[in-house]
Amino acid sequence: MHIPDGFLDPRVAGLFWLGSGVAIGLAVRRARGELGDERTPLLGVVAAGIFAAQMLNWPIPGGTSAHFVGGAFAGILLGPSLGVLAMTAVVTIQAFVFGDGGIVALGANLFAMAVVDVLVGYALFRACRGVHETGAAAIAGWGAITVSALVVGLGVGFSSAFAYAVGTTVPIMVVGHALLGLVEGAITAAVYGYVADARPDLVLGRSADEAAAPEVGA
Amino acid sequence: MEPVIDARGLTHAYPDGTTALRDVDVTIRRGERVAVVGANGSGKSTLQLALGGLVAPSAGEVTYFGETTDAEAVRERLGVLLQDPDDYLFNTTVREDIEYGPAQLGLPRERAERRVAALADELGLTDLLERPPFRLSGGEKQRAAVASVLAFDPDVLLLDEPFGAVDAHYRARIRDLVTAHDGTVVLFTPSLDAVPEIAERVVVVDRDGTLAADAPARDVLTDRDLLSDVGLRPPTTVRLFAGLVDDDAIPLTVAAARDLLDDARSALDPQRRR
Amino acid sequence: MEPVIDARGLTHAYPDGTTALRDVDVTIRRGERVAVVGANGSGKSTLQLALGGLVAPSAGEVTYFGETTDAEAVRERLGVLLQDPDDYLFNTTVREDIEYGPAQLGLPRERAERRVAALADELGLTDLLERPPFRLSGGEKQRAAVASVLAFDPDVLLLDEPFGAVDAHYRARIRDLVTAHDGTVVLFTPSLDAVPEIAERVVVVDRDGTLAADAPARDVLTDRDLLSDVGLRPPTTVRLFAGLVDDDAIPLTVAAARDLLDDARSALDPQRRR
Amino acid sequence: MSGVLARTVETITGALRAVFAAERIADADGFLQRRDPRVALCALAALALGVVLTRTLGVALCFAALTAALARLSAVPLRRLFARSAVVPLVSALVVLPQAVLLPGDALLRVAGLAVTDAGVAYVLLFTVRVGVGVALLSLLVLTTPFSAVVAALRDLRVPVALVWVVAVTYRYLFLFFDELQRLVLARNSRTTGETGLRGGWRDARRIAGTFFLRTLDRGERVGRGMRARGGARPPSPYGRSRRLDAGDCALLALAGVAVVASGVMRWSP
Ligand SMILES: Nc1ncnc2c1ncn2[C@@H]1O[C@H](COP(=O)(O)OP(=O)(O)OP(=O)(O)O)[C@@H](O)[C@H]1O
Ligand SMILES: Nc1ncnc2c1ncn2[C@@H]1O[C@H](COP(=O)(O)OP(=O)(O)OP(=O)(O)O)[C@@H](O)[C@H]1O
Ligand SMILES: [Mg+2]
Ligand SMILES: [Mg+2]
Repeated sequence: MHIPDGFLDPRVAGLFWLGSGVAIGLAVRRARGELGDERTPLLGVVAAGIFAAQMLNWPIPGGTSAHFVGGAFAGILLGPSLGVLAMTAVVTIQAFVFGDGGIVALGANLFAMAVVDVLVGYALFRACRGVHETGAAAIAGWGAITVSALVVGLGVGFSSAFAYAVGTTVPIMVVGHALLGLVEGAITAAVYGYVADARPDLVLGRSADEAAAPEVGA
Repeated sequence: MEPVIDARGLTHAYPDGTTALRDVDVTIRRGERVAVVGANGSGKSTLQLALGGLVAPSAGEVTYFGETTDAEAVRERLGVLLQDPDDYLFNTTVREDIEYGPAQLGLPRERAERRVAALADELGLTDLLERPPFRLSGGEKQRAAVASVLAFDPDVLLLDEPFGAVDAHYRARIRDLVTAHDGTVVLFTPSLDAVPEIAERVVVVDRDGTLAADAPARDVLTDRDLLSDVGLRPPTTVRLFAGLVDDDAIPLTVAAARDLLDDARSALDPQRRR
Repeated sequence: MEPVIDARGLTHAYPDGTTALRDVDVTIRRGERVAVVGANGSGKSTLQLALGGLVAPSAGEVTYFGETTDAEAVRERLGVLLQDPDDYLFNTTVREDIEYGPAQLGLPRERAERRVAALADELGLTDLLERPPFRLSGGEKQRAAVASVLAFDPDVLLLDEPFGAVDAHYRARIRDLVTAHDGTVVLFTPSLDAVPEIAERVVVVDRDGTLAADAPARDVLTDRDLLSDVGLRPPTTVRLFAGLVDDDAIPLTVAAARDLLDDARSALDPQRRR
Repeated sequence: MSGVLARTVETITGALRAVFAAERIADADGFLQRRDPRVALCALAALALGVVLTRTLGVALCFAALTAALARLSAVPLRRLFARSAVVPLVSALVVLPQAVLLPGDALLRVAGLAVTDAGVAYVLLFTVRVGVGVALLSLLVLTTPFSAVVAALRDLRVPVALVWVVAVTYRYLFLFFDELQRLVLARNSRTTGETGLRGGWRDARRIAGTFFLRTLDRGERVGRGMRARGGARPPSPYGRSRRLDAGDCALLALAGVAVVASGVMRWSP
C-alpha cells in the first residue's frame, strides 16, 4: 500500500512528514538511550531480515498467495522505538532501491508503515498478551494493518488531489485491509508462535518494554 | 616480555547450556606468535571471542596489556577477525569496509587511502573495491575480511581461521602479511599445516574445552599421541617424516622438507632405489 | 559411460556485469570422480550452480542424464552442496535437516532414521542432532551440510568446498564417505591437496572463467606450469617430490609419499646423511 | 519445484533483477550520474514537489517533458523509464476513471446514459499525468543514483547518524538475506518432491519464516561482534565523500528551484 506521488495534497504530505519526522526522531533518541550510538546500526540486520521475509509467499485459497508486511511483528519483536527504526529502514529502501511509493509521499508511507503499523501492533499485542499470546500476535497483525489503512484512507481522502472524499476512501481502505489483515494476522501469529517456541528467551518473560533483538537486547 | 592478554579461569557456556570453554588459563606476551589449535567444536572460536572481549565469559577474567579488564578501553589495539567473513564485512562496499577501522580510529583520510590501496593490491582486491561485499566469491570475501582487520594495524591480531576458503597463492600472501606484522599474532585454526610457518608456540584446546597443551610449536606438532588424543592430525610434513628422522629433525614446513629431500636426493632416484 | 551432466557453451554473467564463466563445455559421465579446481574468483561456484540448475546461465545449456535440460525434473538425483553451509541448512534442528531429504523422497521412517543415525555417527553429529544448525561451530555446520546432502543418496554429488572448515579427522571421514558413494562425484575446490584422494580427472578453471584444462588428475597435478598460469599451487606432495623423481613417479597422496619415503628410509637417516 | 514457495524464488529473483538493472544504468556516464548525490536527491525531490503542487495539465506536461529530458541526458532509455513507471499511473487512472462522469461539468459525450464531463476528463488526465511524473521522477532517482550514494547524501544532509546507519546496514544485509532465503527455498526444493497443499504450504512457509528469523537474530548478534571488534565504543564515523558542487550541480539545483517556485506561484496565484 505504498502511496505514490500525486495522490496527496502538499499540505497533507507535509503533515505526514512532520508526523513521521517527530515519531522517528523520538525513536532515534530512545534507541540511543536503549542501545547507545554504536550499537544502533545492528538493528539493520533485523530490518533486513524482516524485509527479506516479506518476499516469502504464503499460499491463500484460490491458488494465489499473500505476503507479510511485518510492521506489527517488528513492534512485537523489537519494541516500539527499535521497531519504528527498523521499519523506517525498510520503507526507505523500498523507495530508493525498488522505487515503491514516491519522493514527496515518502513521509506518508513512513507514517503509515513504519510508525502507525509498528506502534499499533505493539500496543495491541501488549494489551492482549495477557489473554492469549499467539492470539494477541494475530490481533496485533490484523489491527495494525487495518489502522494503517485507515490512516492512508484519511490522508488520501482529505487530499483534494484525489477526487474521492473521506466517505469513500476510508471504508474502502479499511474494509479491504481488514480482510487482507486476516492473512497478515495469521502470518504474524504463525511466525510469532514459531519464534516463541524456539526462543522463549527472546519474547517471553521479559518486561515488554525491553527490546528483544539479541545484542540489541542483551 | 610483558603479557598483552592474560586470561585466568575462563569458562564459557552458551545460553543453551553448551559449555564451550572450561577453566582456561592462557597468557599471550608481546610480540609472540601463537597458534591455538583444536578439533572442530573444541572451543577455539569461543576462546577467541572471549580473549577479544566480544563475549562475556561465564566465569574468569581477561586482563589486557597488564592494565585493564575492559576490552572496550583497548579496542583499537585488538584486531579480532571473526571466523565468518559475512559477519565481519558489514559496509556497503569493500572499500568502505577496509576503511572502516582507520576511520574509526581517526586516521587522516590520505593515510587511510594509501593503506587501503596497499592492502588491496597485496590481497588482489583492487578491482573489487567498489563491489558490495556480498557479491564476492568465498575466497575473495575472506581476503577482504583479512584486509579489513589489517587496515587499522592493531597491536594484537586474533585471527580465526583466515585461510579456510583462500587459494594457495593468497594463502602465502596472507601468511607474509601476518608474519611481517610487528605486533602479537594469535591464530586459531583446526588445520595444522599452516601453523609452523606462522607460530612458534602452540596452544591445544581439547574437545571438552579445556587446554590440553601449551608448548613450543615443534614439541606439539611432533607429539602424535597428544594430537591424536585431542582429535587432530599432525601436519603433512610430520606425517611424512615421523619415524624416519629424529623428532627434532622432522621438517615442519614444506620448504624445510624439500631441503631435506634435496639433500637425500640420490636415495630417491628410482634407478638406485631398487 | 553415458554422460550424466553435459554442459555446452555455458556462459554466466552476474546481473552486475561480472562475467564469471565463459563458454565452458564439460561432460561428466556416470560414475566419474572429477575435481573442478581454480583460483579464488575463477568461477567454480558459479559453474557448480549452473551445472546443478540453480542459476540459469546467460548462454549455453546443460543436459541431464542425456534426457532433459530441466534440472527440476531430475532434482532428487542431483546433490548440490552449496559452498556456505548457512545456505544449505534451513530446518530447525540438525536432525530435521538430515532427515529432510529422505522424508521428501518417501523413504520409510525406520530406514530414514537408520540412515540419519549412521551418517550422524560417521560425521560426529550424534550429540548435535537436536541443536539448531545455526548454533554450531564452523566445522560442525559444514559436516551437518555434508550429512544432509548424503542423506538422500543422490546419483550425482556436486560438492562445493566441503572441507574448508573441517578438521583433519573429519576431512578423512568425509573423503571416505564420498569415495564410497556409488554414483558420480564432482568436487569444486581451490585447494589441490584433497584432490588426488578423490578425483581421477581434474578440470581447471582459469581466472577469466574459461576452462584451462580437462585431463587425468596426475597430468594436471604434476603440470607446474599450467597450475602457476592459472594461479594455483601443486599439492604438497608434488611440491616436495617434483624434480626429485620422475613426473609419473611423483606420489600424489600423503600415503603414497610416505611409502616412497619408507622405501628410501636409509638415505634420510641422519647418521648416514652426512 | 512446486507451488507457492517456488513463487518466492521468482519474487526474489525478480526484485534482484530490477535492482541489478538499475545499478547498471547508475554505473553509466550521464548527467544525473555525474551530479553530487545530495544535489540529485534534492533536485528530484523538488521536481516531485513541483508536480504535486500543480493543478494545470499544461504545467504537469511540462514537468513530464523535463523528466524525459533529464532521462535522455542521463542515458536512461525512455522506454525503460516508461515501462518502469507506467503501471502505477495506469492503475490510478482506473481508480479515478468514474470521476469522468461523477464530476459536474459540460457533457462531452454520453456513454450508457451517463454524461462524461469535460471537468471529469480533465481531472482524470491531470491526475494520471501527475502520478506518472511522480513515479517517473522516483524511478529516475533509483536508476541514476546508486543506493550507497543516497546513503552518503543522507549522511551529508545531516539526517541523524543512527538512522542513516540502520538504513545502510539494512541494505548491506538485505542481499545476503535475499540470497539466504532464496537458497533456503531452493535447498528445500532440491530435496522436495511432489505437490504440497494449502496446509503443507503454510507449514513450510511458517517453518522457513520462523527459522529464518531465528537465524537473523543470531546473525545480528554475530554482526554486532564484528562491528564492535572494529569500531570500539564509538558511533560509526566513516570518511565523508562529498565534493564541491560544480556548475552542473548548480544548474540542476537552480532549474529545480525555479520549477518549484513557478509551479507554486501558478497554483496559488488567483
Ligand atoms: N551460538 C551457539 N550456541 C550454542 N552452542 C554453540 C554456539 N556456537 C558454538 N557452540 C558450541 O560450542 C562449542 C565450541 O564452539 P566453537 O565455535 O568455539 O568451536 P571451534 O573450536 O571454533 O570449532 P571449528 O573448528 O568448527 O570452528 C561447540 O560444541 C559448538 O557446538
Ligand atoms: N552475486 C554475485 N554478483 C556479482 N559477481 C559475483 C557474485 N558472486 C560471485 N561473483 C563474481 O564472480 C566470479 C566467480 O565467482 P565464484 O563464486 O564462482 O568463484 P569461485 O571460483 O567459487 O571462488 P572461491 O574459490 O573464492 O569460492 C568472481 O569474480 C566473483 O567476484
Ligand atoms: Mg571456529
Ligand atoms: Mg566458490
